[in-house]
Parts: sequence; structure tokens; C-alpha cells
Amino acid sequence: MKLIIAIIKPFKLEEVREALTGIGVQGLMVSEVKGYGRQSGHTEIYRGAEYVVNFVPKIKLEIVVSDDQVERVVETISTTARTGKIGDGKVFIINVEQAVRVRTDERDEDAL
Amino acid sequence: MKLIIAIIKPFKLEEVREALTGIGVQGLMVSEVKGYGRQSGHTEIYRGAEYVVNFVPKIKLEIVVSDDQVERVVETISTTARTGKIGDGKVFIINVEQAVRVRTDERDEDAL
Amino acid sequence: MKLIIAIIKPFKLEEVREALTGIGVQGLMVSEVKGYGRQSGHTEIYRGAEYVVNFVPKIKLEIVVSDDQVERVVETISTTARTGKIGDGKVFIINVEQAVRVRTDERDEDAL
Amino acid sequence: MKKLNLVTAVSVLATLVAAPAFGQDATAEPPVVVPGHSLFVFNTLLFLIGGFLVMWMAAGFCMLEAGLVRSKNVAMQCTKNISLFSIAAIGYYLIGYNLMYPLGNWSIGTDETGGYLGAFGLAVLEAVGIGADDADDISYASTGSDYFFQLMFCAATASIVSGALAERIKLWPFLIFTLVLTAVIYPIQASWKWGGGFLDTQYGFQDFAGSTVVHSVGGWAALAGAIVLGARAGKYKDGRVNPMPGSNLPLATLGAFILWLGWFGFNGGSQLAMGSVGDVADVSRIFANTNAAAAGGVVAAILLTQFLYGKVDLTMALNGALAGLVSITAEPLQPTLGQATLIGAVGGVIVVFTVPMLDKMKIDDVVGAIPVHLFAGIWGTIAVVLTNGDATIFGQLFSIAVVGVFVFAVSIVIWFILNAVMGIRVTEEEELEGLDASELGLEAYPEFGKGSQFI
Amino acid sequence: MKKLNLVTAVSVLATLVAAPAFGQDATAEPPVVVPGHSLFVFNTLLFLIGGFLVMWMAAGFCMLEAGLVRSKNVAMQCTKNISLFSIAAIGYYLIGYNLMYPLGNWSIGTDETGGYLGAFGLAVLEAVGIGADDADDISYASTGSDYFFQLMFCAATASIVSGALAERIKLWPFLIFTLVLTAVIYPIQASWKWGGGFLDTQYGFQDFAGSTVVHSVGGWAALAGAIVLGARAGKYKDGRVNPMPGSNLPLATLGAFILWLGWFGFNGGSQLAMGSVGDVADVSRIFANTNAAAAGGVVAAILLTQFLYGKVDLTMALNGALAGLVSITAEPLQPTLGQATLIGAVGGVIVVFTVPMLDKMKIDDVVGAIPVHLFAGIWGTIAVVLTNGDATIFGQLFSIAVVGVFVFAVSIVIWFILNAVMGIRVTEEEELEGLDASELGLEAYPEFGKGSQFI
Amino acid sequence: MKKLNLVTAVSVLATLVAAPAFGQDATAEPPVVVPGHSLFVFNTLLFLIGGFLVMWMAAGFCMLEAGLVRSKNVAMQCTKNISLFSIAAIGYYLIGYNLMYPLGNWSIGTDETGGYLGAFGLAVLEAVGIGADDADDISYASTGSDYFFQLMFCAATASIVSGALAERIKLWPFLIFTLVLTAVIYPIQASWKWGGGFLDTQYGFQDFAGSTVVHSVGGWAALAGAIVLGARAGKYKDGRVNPMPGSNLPLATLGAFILWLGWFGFNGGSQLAMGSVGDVADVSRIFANTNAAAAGGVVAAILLTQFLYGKVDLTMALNGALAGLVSITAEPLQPTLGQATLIGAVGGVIVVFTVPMLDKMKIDDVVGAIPVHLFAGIWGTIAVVLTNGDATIFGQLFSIAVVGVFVFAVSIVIWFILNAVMGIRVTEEEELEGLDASELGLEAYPEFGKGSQFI
Ligand SMILES: Nc1ncnc2c1ncn2[C@@H]1O[C@H](COP(=O)(O)OP(=O)(O)O)[C@@H](O)[C@H]1O
Ligand SMILES: Nc1ncnc2c1ncn2[C@@H]1O[C@H](COP(=O)(O)OP(=O)(O)O)[C@@H](O)[C@H]1O
Ligand SMILES: Nc1ncnc2c1ncn2[C@@H]1O[C@H](COP(=O)(O)OP(=O)(O)O)[C@@H](O)[C@H]1O
Repeated sequence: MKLIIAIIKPFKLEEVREALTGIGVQGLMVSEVKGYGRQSGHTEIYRGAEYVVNFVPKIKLEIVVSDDQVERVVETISTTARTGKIGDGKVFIINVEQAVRVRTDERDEDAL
Repeated sequence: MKLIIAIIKPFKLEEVREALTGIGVQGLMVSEVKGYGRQSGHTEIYRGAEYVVNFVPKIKLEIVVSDDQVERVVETISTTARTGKIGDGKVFIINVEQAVRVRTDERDEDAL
Repeated sequence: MKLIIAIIKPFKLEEVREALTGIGVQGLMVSEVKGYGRQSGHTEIYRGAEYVVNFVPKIKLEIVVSDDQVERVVETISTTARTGKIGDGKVFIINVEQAVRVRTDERDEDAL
Repeated sequence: MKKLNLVTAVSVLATLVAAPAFGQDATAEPPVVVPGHSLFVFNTLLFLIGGFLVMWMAAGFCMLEAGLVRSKNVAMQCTKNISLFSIAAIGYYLIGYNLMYPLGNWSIGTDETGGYLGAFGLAVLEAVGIGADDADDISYASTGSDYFFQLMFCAATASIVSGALAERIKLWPFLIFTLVLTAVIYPIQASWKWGGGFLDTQYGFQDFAGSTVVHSVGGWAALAGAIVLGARAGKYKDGRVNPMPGSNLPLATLGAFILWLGWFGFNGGSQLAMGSVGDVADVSRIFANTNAAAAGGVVAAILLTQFLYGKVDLTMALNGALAGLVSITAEPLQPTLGQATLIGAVGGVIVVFTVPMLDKMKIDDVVGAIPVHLFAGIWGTIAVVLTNGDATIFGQLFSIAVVGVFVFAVSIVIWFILNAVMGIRVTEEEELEGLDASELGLEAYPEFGKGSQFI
Repeated sequence: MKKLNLVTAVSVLATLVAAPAFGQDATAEPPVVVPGHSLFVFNTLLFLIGGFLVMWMAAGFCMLEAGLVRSKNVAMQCTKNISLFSIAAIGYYLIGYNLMYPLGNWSIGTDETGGYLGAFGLAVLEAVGIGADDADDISYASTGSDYFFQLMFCAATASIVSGALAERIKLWPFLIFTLVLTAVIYPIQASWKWGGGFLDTQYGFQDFAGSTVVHSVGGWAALAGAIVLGARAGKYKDGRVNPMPGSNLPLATLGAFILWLGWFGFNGGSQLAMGSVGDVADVSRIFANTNAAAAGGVVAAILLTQFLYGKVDLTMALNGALAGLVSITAEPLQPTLGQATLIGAVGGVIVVFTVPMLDKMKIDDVVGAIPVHLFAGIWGTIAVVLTNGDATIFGQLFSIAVVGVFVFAVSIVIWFILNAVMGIRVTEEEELEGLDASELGLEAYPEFGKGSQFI
Repeated sequence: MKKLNLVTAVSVLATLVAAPAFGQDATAEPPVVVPGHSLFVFNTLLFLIGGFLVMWMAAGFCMLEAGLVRSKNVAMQCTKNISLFSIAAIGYYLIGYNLMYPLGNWSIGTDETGGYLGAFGLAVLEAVGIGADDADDISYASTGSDYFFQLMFCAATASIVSGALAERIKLWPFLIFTLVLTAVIYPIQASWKWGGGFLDTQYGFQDFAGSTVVHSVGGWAALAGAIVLGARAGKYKDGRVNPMPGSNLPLATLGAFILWLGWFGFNGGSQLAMGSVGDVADVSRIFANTNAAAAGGVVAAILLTQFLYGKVDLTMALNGALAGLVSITAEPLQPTLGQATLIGAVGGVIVVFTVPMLDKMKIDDVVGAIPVHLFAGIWGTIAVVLTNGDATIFGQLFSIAVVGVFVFAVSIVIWFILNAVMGIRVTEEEELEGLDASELGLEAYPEFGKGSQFI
């Protein structure tokens, strides 16, 4: 199994979630993060003082899927989340050694 | 070492934390996430409009432990967090290659 | 590529970010977590009742870098974030199998 | 409102005539109007107290709206509310006040044949330290207090609009509309009734404190704007209504309580006099009835939402309170406490049914301003016939229609012009990012998470 | 309160008699009571101003409670507060007002032998546009203003209860209790003192603005409810008290400031007259003393928490202000500024010690309503004997006891009945999820994180 | 302010003399002053209403500041505000009131040669239930109402200081300074003008409601404190200004609206009389002008920030409203509505330019208190000469300077002493952690995330 970590633009969340449900993803975790990257760095003025905005709000998705699903999930995320503008985000893949469903104590694939 | 990621129901946090301390876990990270899964999908009405609640509040625990502790920690979490109802959550295990304690620059097991 | 997870004291964020930018890190994710560890456990009084503060606010950084950058990044973080007091935090390193830049669909190193 | 002067003038004369008897014979019935200039002082005081209470409603609208929009638009909503209140003060001073109260000097029409367009000119107050004979109307109240009181009504009309159009309208076009609304649209139609114009003199229109003259006017202007502006991105997709929950419900609740409090000044002050036993007792009736109607609106809303949806909806309870208040505004004096409660309760029922109705029509009213101020306002104006013999169903309906057509037509034209000239709506990208970040470059709650994007 | 009428009636007669001299001889001492009907207008105005200030306290309770509960219960707390205020308006109209002020027509007892149960019937206001001889009491104030003012006191009593029972009581049982409290329990016991009943006539009970009649009554009803309801899940586990910090302290602070402001109407209006030099000067004393007592409560609370805990506790400072206000409520007129400050300070000390005491007794009072309104209310009622010669320690203690036994007994019976019939408490699962999600199906702060579960 | 007594006294005598004619001949011009003791009652009522409105400003300052500081310091800001308001009540009672109003009994100086230091002693109110001849000044108002009204001005001065020094000053040293400010510093300088001291009698200083006597005094004390205290950690690093955005802008907006409302009492009550046609009409002018100036301040600020920065800054709009109010405070009566709007607008311009200016000088004023209250206060005091013939540019400038030097000098000395004795600033670690956690041991928003550390 793999843990897929995706950073996307917040307003894309709903769309991405629907797309993922569409391809059979049964669960995921969402959290708010502040992102620093190429998109960062524009300046704003507050009470007459200029400052650089380094962090932009992003949504982080964490999804554990079986190895065979990985490519489709990555594909789905990156196509759905893409706007073509800087700051669209990233997808990272990490190996998961074991999964457990708390309710039933099922393991691995069955736990997803 | 392994990184244990656990998603649990929020009101179980305190109980799980105590149980983990009980078996000698010395530290962990807690964050709020919104979870999507089987539990999701009930509908609510707001100002006369019905809508589906896709995301339910969950707590994510991240704990790095030495390999030999893993099974006990997983066991402890899943038994303590279990209510038997849908939405109890998951536990995922990921390999950690290195750990550093910032304060002392100690490495790996010593850093935990 | 490696995912570097660093837990630091909140007020160190800006300093660490600058240091990392200094050594060429191009992006990262920041999130708030509550930390439990050695630092925890002091007591407070609220409306006459004493209670133990188990969780202290922390900042979690997640940075994906190419393998050759890892040591420098870890070094930079732990030196910049260090105050020498309990609670300075940790750095964990995890292997990343693949990275994708949503905007361009670039892969791996190019995606960072 | 001012037209009551005559009546009071008469009664005060009565007093002065009656006065010789006063004191000579303790058994004789003392005059009903307090002697000397107490009348002037009491009436002026009523306007000052009523005026600051209605001014406070501006804060109520601001909190209500700030609490019902998503966090990414909260700072903008606050900016719009404090700005519109300021612009109203300028517009009403420059043109509005004399347009609304020509005191006979109609630009079009006359008091007899019916006034249609008031006078043009800056608002001018009485001089400093006037004596009784320098007062513009010694039998009424000081002009300064009247101006202050009336200005607050004008500003309230503008506050109604801001809520309905929240989360997508650009700041400046909105403020320009506000200027036109407060300087021209509101005063002109208000002159037809309260300035002694044709609706008042020819059609016997009864609208004690403005269910139509104030609230429905705000509602019509908001409706026109909402139509031209269109719904928020994602509000209505593939036939479903996608709720966008308010970000801070206690703040919205505070807003409702503030409005409830301010309404005592709104309705009570509209008695326009408290210097006699009769007047002050009437103001008391109005306070009690206004409270009863708001209570009726809340109770109707919570019972109905519990019954319809199986759960009480706090935002509907807040709207219910306001709908109850709007409903009683056209006639807060005549009803008994029981009648007032029922009139308000019907207002509460109206919002519970019309909020979803608007959604079905894909008219996106962020805070429920149109159900509360327009629909309940119409109900309240019609309900006058139930308790006030001077009101005719025709006179009420005709006036509702005339005011509605005028305000809606003029408003929609202005919205179209603004849209053509400068565009009234932010880009979709700005809207998704939130108006606070895109238009103001700041955040209302920079530290409280960005959950707004979860919707 | 109304009983003062006689007094004022006499003085007004005095005026009318004195009146002939007035004006004839500028050197003669002018009458102390203003002539004509100014008296009626002034007194009515005092009730209207006092009334809207006390109404504002409803918002204060709502904000205080919304700020002191956890975020998962905030919307419910707002719902309860706006609903209870509305229900009080209906209950007091239907039964309460005449039960409280039978004006001699006691159902049980008489003015002479002592009144025990007032009259039954709807509240009826004076007709529209009355003349002086149509006024129910030309020497007092308009009935509408009296009703409006008294209603707000009744509603305040209900607001006290909602805070203590927060975060676990079901909405509807709470509202049903509110109806009984405002329609029956509060009015009956209030009639014993302010309606001229037996505590007033037989025992010379002194309670100027209601430390006992209003505040302790809310406190007793809250205590009964808290006992039947039990503590919040997890509040007391294995002998430890587990604090559940309020979610929004600036909101709670706003609530305290609102209550402080409203209290000027609460105590000042209870002078029941301001149409003479003596009355208006007394109202002024009351305003100044009320402020001094609140200040004393705050200073005592911050000094004491600093001293006891090494840190100032803001929530105790807020409770301290309110305790100071409750303490001075039974006698805000007689004390000097210094005495008022000290009386309030003792109130502040009381909350700092009794809040943890209640916790030790495992009585879970979410916002400290019982220490503030019941304990400080008892203190304030006793403190009357320090500055008011008409008060006897026996009369005060006896009345505190009678009111306490009656209200506590009736309340606990009703709580038990409600519990038996429909259950007054949500399930543990609903409680853990939060009442907003489980009972209302919404969130007060949908975008601000769910930290409430960290506790 | 009290010195107006003479004037009113004269006019009231005029009435009594005129009185015989009254009523005898309905055609004769009735006296301008209301007869009997209505005058005393009306004036007292003005102080009571004005007083509770100014008291409400304490909540306004608290909300404004709580909204403009970072979330980790919000609870402390609330603690400071409710505490300072309480301490002011004690300090003014113990020493302040008589120092400010020696009524001729100067400790240093005389009414003729000029008063410099007032009398020492506790504030004492009139007895309970006084008759006309027991009143301290039957031609003015009750002492209780005067005390209540004046106390609120004193407290407002202290509220100004807390905002500027937020997020880094320790609680207790701040409160000790507050005691000195409200008991000694404010009353002494206020006596020079309003107590009939030398600035009033020798230099004809004109300051109607306190642009200098209240606002600039708060500003000077804040400036001295900000200099001794130094800037917040990280505010100015390597030559850049590092903004620290306010954590809750709708709360700050609420604060601004509350202050706006309270200001009607602040300026209107300073007319000190409303018992005659002239006085009540003047109060009306003041209400209308006060509102106009605030509106001018907002419009100037939004136009200017849009023009300068390309975006409207809500926090500047709020400061603009307050600056407009401060600007009109020295002379709210004489200007026309247009003039008042412009005077306020200049105030708005001043804040937009001086807020960044202070930052350049590395003076860290968290909420903009110095630009709003000091700079706009100076402007408003000078602007008096534009509309009030009695004011001389020299008299105004000289008085501004005398008050400024006195308050700044005394304040900075006290700040230095406090710093030497106990240290006025928290440690950097405590500051980084936030004052709520480090000094109070709690959080203002325990569940809303800790974003404050993102700055
Ligand atoms: N090396 C990295 N490690 C972790 N997260 C990253 C990294 N680089 C970028 N991100 C995340 O991806 C988001 C988008 O990246 P950015 O460089 O702004 O645009 P793009 O991905 O289009 O080049 C950033 O806001 C940040 O949250
Ligand atoms: N494939 C997944 N990857 C990551 N998190 C998941 C996944 N499936 C479920 N979760 C998390 O676990 C929580 C519980 O899962 P759910 O399916 O609702 O109940 P259960 O685990 O009892 O079957 C979800 O809310 C979600 O946060
Ligand atoms: N085993 C662990 N797994 C995950 N996070 C940990 C672990 N131990 C500590 N942490 C995180 O690191 C933070 C600092 O650790 P702590 O023990 O308090 O101080 P120190 O690192 O200086 O010994 C904790 O607040 C917690 O968030």
C-alpha cells in the first residue's frame, strides 16, 4: 500500500474528492496547511506597512491505497487539481507497511 | 523506527493518550483533520436546503517509535479507540529512516 | 527523495523558513499541531481548578528534498530551531518514492 | 412622519388655552400636554434617544452579516457596512433630507394635488442657542434631532442591501449604489408618505415606522441587485442548493439582539412625540408591541423549523426575530400585545418558507434580507388594515406596488449601468479566494484557520 | 415596586396644591415635583429607557454564555438565549404580569392580611392616545412602560438559568421550564414583594431591584436544574475537576460589559420615578453606586485570584463584576460610593471562593451563574441592613428563605417531571459530539477548527 | 464644563421671573426655559443618558483592542480593559473628582488668579431623597449624575492607553499607572479647563468635550508608555516594519461602532443642559455633527487608502471613524453639517498618514491610539478657531502645549519609576508565548488554532 500525499488549492478540494470517489477511493484525510513555494512572495500592505506573504493556504490530502490503485489516483488528482497556474501543488508517494481498521482490526488492503 | 499514523474519533484522544503514556510512549503529535470515509454521507438541512456532510472531524496522531514497540502501540491504539461503530478510524505504519532530537542533536532511538 | 518532517517551536518558524530558503529549499508545508512530550505536563488553574497541560502548540514542517540535500536541510533545521530548552522538537526522515508537480506533471526531482 | 405636526400643534395650543385654569384649581382636569416648552424638549429627546438606538442598528446589521458570511469575506462585509453608513450620512445631508421633507416646496406636485418630487438643497439645522421663536417648529421638535433621527432610517435602508449581495459584489460599485439609494431613491419614495406626498394625501397610505417605506425599499433594491449580480459561485450546482454556512453564529446572534434593541427607537421614535400623557403612553404601547412581535417571530420560527426539519435552525430563529420586527413596523401602536405577537409570528413563518423559495428561484440572498425586509415588510403593511381603521386594503396594496415598482425599476437600471461601466462583480478567482484577500489584501481572522475553503 | 405609587401620588397632589403659588412669587420655593403631567411623562420615560437597557442584558447573558461554553455548544447556547427571551415575553403576557401585580385582586390573600397568589388574566395596556383621566395611574407612569420594564426583569431571571445548565440540557425541556418559570414561578414570588404581597406588607422585606426577587430566583432554579441534570461528561473524573475552558473569552467579556451597562436600567429604573428633584437625584445615586459596586467586584476578583493562584483569572474578573452588580441590587440607593464599592467587592470575593466550592460538590455550573446570582444575591439582600434602616435582619433572612424554598422546591419538581416525561439530558454520544451538531445540525464556527475535542 | 452653570442659572431665573406672565396670556411668548424643576430633571437625565453611553465606550475600546491584537494576547487585553475601567472608578472616587472640580476651593490658585491644583477629598453625592433646596445646584443637575458622567470621561482616558501598549506590558504595572492617571494626572489637567482653572479663565481655552482634555491626554500618556516600553519583539527588524495583523476584525469593527454610539453621549452630554429649547436644540446639533464627522473620517480613510495603496484598509477605516470623532470633540456645536464632515475627514487623513509615520519612528502603537487620540485631538482643538469666535489660535495652542508637556512629563517619569521598581515589560519568551498563556495561564480562543505564531 502507498500513502499518497497531495497538496492542492483549497477551492479544488470538493472537485478532487468527487473525482476520487468516482474512481473508487473509499476514504481520505484532509487538513489545512500553509504552503511555501514558487507561488509565495507577493506583497501586501497593512496599516501602511508593506510585507511579503510567504505562506498561502493549501489543502493537504492523505490517502492510503493499494499499490495497483496508485497510478490512477495520482492521475486523477493531478488532472482534477490542475489549473495551470503556479501553486497548483504536488503529489508525493510513500510506502505504507501496514494498515489497520480500528473498528474491526482488519489489516492491510481490507482495512482501507 | 516506524511512524505510526492513527486517525481516531476526537473524543477518544485523551483516553488514547493516557493508554499510550501507560505503555511508555514518550511523545506524539496531534492534529485535527477532516475525514472522509464510510461514516460520511449523512445529510443535514441549513436554511431549508439539504446537503450531504462529507467530512467528519477526526484527530490524527503521529507517533514515531522503535520497531519493537510498534505492535504494542498499534494494539493499544486500536483497542482504546474502538467503539465498534463506523468511523473508528485507521492506523497506518510507515518506515522512518532517521530521527533527530533538535535540542541535543541525538539521533534515532535516542531521539525519541 | 526524502520527506523531512520537523516539529519545532512556533516562534521559530520564520527563522527556520529563512534559513531553509537560504540553502535553496524551494518549498514546504507548514501545519499546526499539538505536541505531547517531555515539555508537557505543567499545571494551570482555571476557575479555581488545577489541571495538567498535556499538549503544547507546535509547528510541523514537511519538506520533500532530493537525497543529497537531506543532511544539509536536517542540519539547518536543527541548528536554527535549537534553543537548548526542552521542547525544541524533532526531525524525522522518510523515504519518498515519487513526486509529481500538478501544474506541469513533472516527476520526481523536477517536481520539487 | 412630520405631518403629525399639525395634530400636535393643535393640542399644544389647546394646552396654552387651557393653561390659565392650570394651578388655579387643583381639582380641575390638568391639561394633557405638559406646559411650556417641555413638549419641545420631550419630543426632541425622543428623537435623540430613538436616533441613537437606530444608529446602533447599523452595528447590528454589520454583526449579523459578518456572522453569516464565510470567513474569507468577513472583513469586506465589515468594510461595506461602516462605509455605507458613512456614505448615507453624506448623501442624506447633500440631497436626501430636503428631497424627503420639502415642507410644501415640492419640485413636482403640491401638498394639495399630491407631491411627487421634493426640494433640492443641503440639510440646514437650526442656529446655535435658539430661542423659542427661532425654532423651526416649536410645537414639534428641533430640526437637528429630526434630521438625526431620519438619517438613521435612511442608513438602515442601505444596510439591508449589503447583506443580500455579500461575498461577490465589488466594494466601490456597491458604495456608489449606496450613495444613489440614500441620496435619491429612498428620500423620493419616502417623501410620498412621510413628506406629505401623494401616497399620504391622496391614498391614505398607513405606514407608521416603515415596513414599506424603509424595509421593503431595502428589500427591493437588494432583490434588483441580487438578480443583476447572480448567485455566488457554487451556490447552485446541478440543481442542488449548496449551503454556505455562516462563519460566526454568535456574532450573527449579537447582530440580531442589537437590531431588536435598536427597533425600540425605530418604532417608538416614530410616534414623533412624547410630551403628553397620550403620546408617551403610546410610545410605551409601541415598545411593548415591538418586543411582542419579535418574540412571536422567534417562537414561530423555532417551532416551524423543528416541525419541518426535525431540528431548530438558529439562523432562521434570528431571521424570525427580525421578520417579526419588520412585520409590526407598519403599525406598532394599535395592536394589542396578543395581536402584535401573532403579527410577528406570521412574519416568522414567512421567512421559514421564503428563504428556501428564493433558493429555488436561484436568487442568492446571503443573509435572508429579502424574506425578512421585503416579504415580511409587505405582510406588515397589509396587516395594518387588521388593527387600524384608517387603513384601506387598496391604499396599502397600491402604495406597496407604487413604491415597489419605483424602487425596483430605478435600482435595476442603476445596477445595470454600474455593471456596464465598471462591473459590479469580482472575478471567479477573486471570489474563490475570498474578497478579504483579493479586494482588501487582509484576513478577518488571520489566525483561525481557512476552513472557508471546505465549502 | 409599584407600591411606591402611593408615595408619589401624595407628592404629586402636594404639587398641585402648591401649584397656585407657583409663578406668582418667584422667590417662593418652587414645588419639588415638576408640574402638570411632566411627572407621568418622566416616570414613563424612565421605564422605557430602563426597560431597553434591561432588554439589552438578554444579549449580555447570551454573549457571556456563548463565550464560556465550548465551541461545539455555542450555537445551541445562542438558540436557547434568544428563544427563552421570546418565550418569557409570551409567558409574562399570558399569565405572569397579573399574577405579579394583582393590584389588590389577590386570588389568595388580601393586601391587608397579606397576598399570596395574584390575579389571572392577560396583560392589558392602556388604550391608544389616552387622556390624563384615562391613565391607569396618572401619578405613576403608563401601564405599557411598566409592563415593558417588568417583563425584562422576568426574562432576566430565565437568562440566568440557561448558563448554568449549558452544554448538556436538551433544548425543548429547557424552553418548557422557561415558560413555567416566567409565567408562574417568578411572578408568584415577585408578587410577594413587588406586588404588595405578604413579604412586603407583613415582613417589611427590602429588595430594591431584586437581588433576591430576580437574581437568587434565577440562581435557585438553576441550582435545582443542575442537580437533576448532573455534571457534563468528563467534568469530574476520578476525583479531579477537569476544566472545560470557554471558547471565546472576548465574547464573554463583551457579555459582561453589556450586563454592566444594562444594570443601570435595572437598578436605576427600579426607583420607579424621576419626575422630581429627589427622585432624579436618587436615580443618579443609584447609577453611581451600581458602577462602584461592579468596579469593586472586579478589583476584588483580580486581586484575590492573583493572590490565591499567582495569576489573574479573566473569567473570575467577569464573574466578579456581575457579582458586584448583583450584590448592590438589593439596595443601590442608600450606600455611599465607598460602601457600594465594598459591598460589590464582597460579591467579588464570594465568586472566587464559591466557584471552586460548587465544583467540589460536583455541581456543574458552566458559567458561574449560581455563585454570581444566588450567593452574591443572598449577600446583597442581607447587606441591605447595613445601610437601610427599614430593613431588619429577620425580615431579610426570612424572605430569602421563603423565596428560596418556594422556587427551589417548585423548580426541582418540574425538572423531575420533565426528566420523567421527556428526558432533559442529551445522550452521552450527543454531548460528546456537541449540541450544535447533534441537536441543531450545524456549527457555530464551522471554519475555526474543532479544538473543542481537545478537552 | 460645569462653569456653564452661571449661564443656565441666569436663564432659569429669567424664567421664574417671566413665569407670572405664563399662562395668563396664551398669546404671550412662553418662557424659553421649561418651568419648575423640569430643568433640573432634564439636565440630570442628560447626564445619566450621556453617562451610560460613555460607559459603553469602555466596551468599545475593549472590543477594538481585543480585535486588533494577536490571539495570544486577547484575553489579557480584555483583562486590562475591564480592570482599568474598575480602577478608574475607584481612583476618581478617592481623589479625582474633587481634584477636577474644586468648586473654587483650589489647593493652589484661585478662580480669579487661576486655579492650578484642585481640592482633596472623597467624592460625596447629594443625600437620598433631597428636596429642591438641598440640591447642590438646583439650576444645574444632580451631583450624582455629574459624578457619573465625569467619571466615564476619566475612564475613557485610561482606555486609550491600554491599546497602544498592548501585547507586551505587564498587567500590574499597567494597572498602577492607570490608578495614577485616573486619580491624579487626568483630574489635575482637566481642572485647568473644566474645573474653571487657569486655562479656562486666563487663556480662554475652548475644548467643548475634550479633544485635548480627554483624548490627547490619553494619547500623551500612551506615547510616553510606548517610548519607555519599546516595540513588540520582531515588530521592527532590519529596518523593515513587520505587520502583526489583528486577530479578529469584526470584533474590532464592533468596537468602532460601540465607540461611535457612545460618542453621542460624550459630545451631546457635554452641552451640560437640555432643559430649554436652546439647549436641547444644541444637543441635537451636536448629535448630528458628531455623526457627520465620523462619517467624514471613514470616507476620507477609505478613499485615501484606496488611492495610496490600491486597496481599502478596514483597520484604517475604523481608525478614521474614531479620528473623525476625536476631531469634532473640541467643538461639535458650532460647525455646520458640512463643516463637521470636513473636520472629521481631515482627522481621517491624519491617521492614514501618521500610523505609518509612527512605525518609521519605531514607536509601536498596536491599535493606532496615538494617531487617533493625540494627533487628531490636536487637530480638533486647533480647528475650533475655524467655527468658534471665542477661541484664539494662541489660547488653543498654548493650552495644547501646557497639557501636553504636563501629561507627557509626569507620565514618562511614572513609567520610568515603574520600570525601575518592578519592570513594566514581560520577558521576550513570555511575549513570544503570548501574554494570555504566560501571564494569565489561559487562552482567549483555546479551540481556534494557534496561527498567531505564524507571524
Ligand atoms: N519541496 C516541497 N516539499 C513539500 N511541499 C512542497 C514542496 N514544494 C512545494 N510544496 C507545496 O506545494 C505548493 C505549491 O508549490 P509551488 O512551488 O507554489 O507551485 P508549483 O507546484 O505550481 O510549482 C506549495 O505551496 C507547498 O505547499
Ligand atoms: N484510504 C484511506 N486513507 C486515509 N484515511 C482514510 C482512508 N479510509 C478511511 N480513512 C480515515 O479513517 C476515517 C474512518 O474511516 P471510515 O471508513 O469512516 O470508518 P471505518 O474506519 O470504521 O470503516 C475516515 O474518516 C478517514 O479520515
Ligand atoms: N516519539 C515521537 N513521535 C512524534 N513526535 C514526537 C515524539 N516525541 C516528541 N515528539 C514531538 O516533539 C515535541 C518536542 O518533544 P519533547 O520531548 O517535548 O522535547 P525534546 O524534543 O526537547 O525532548 C513534542 O511536543 C512532540 O510534538
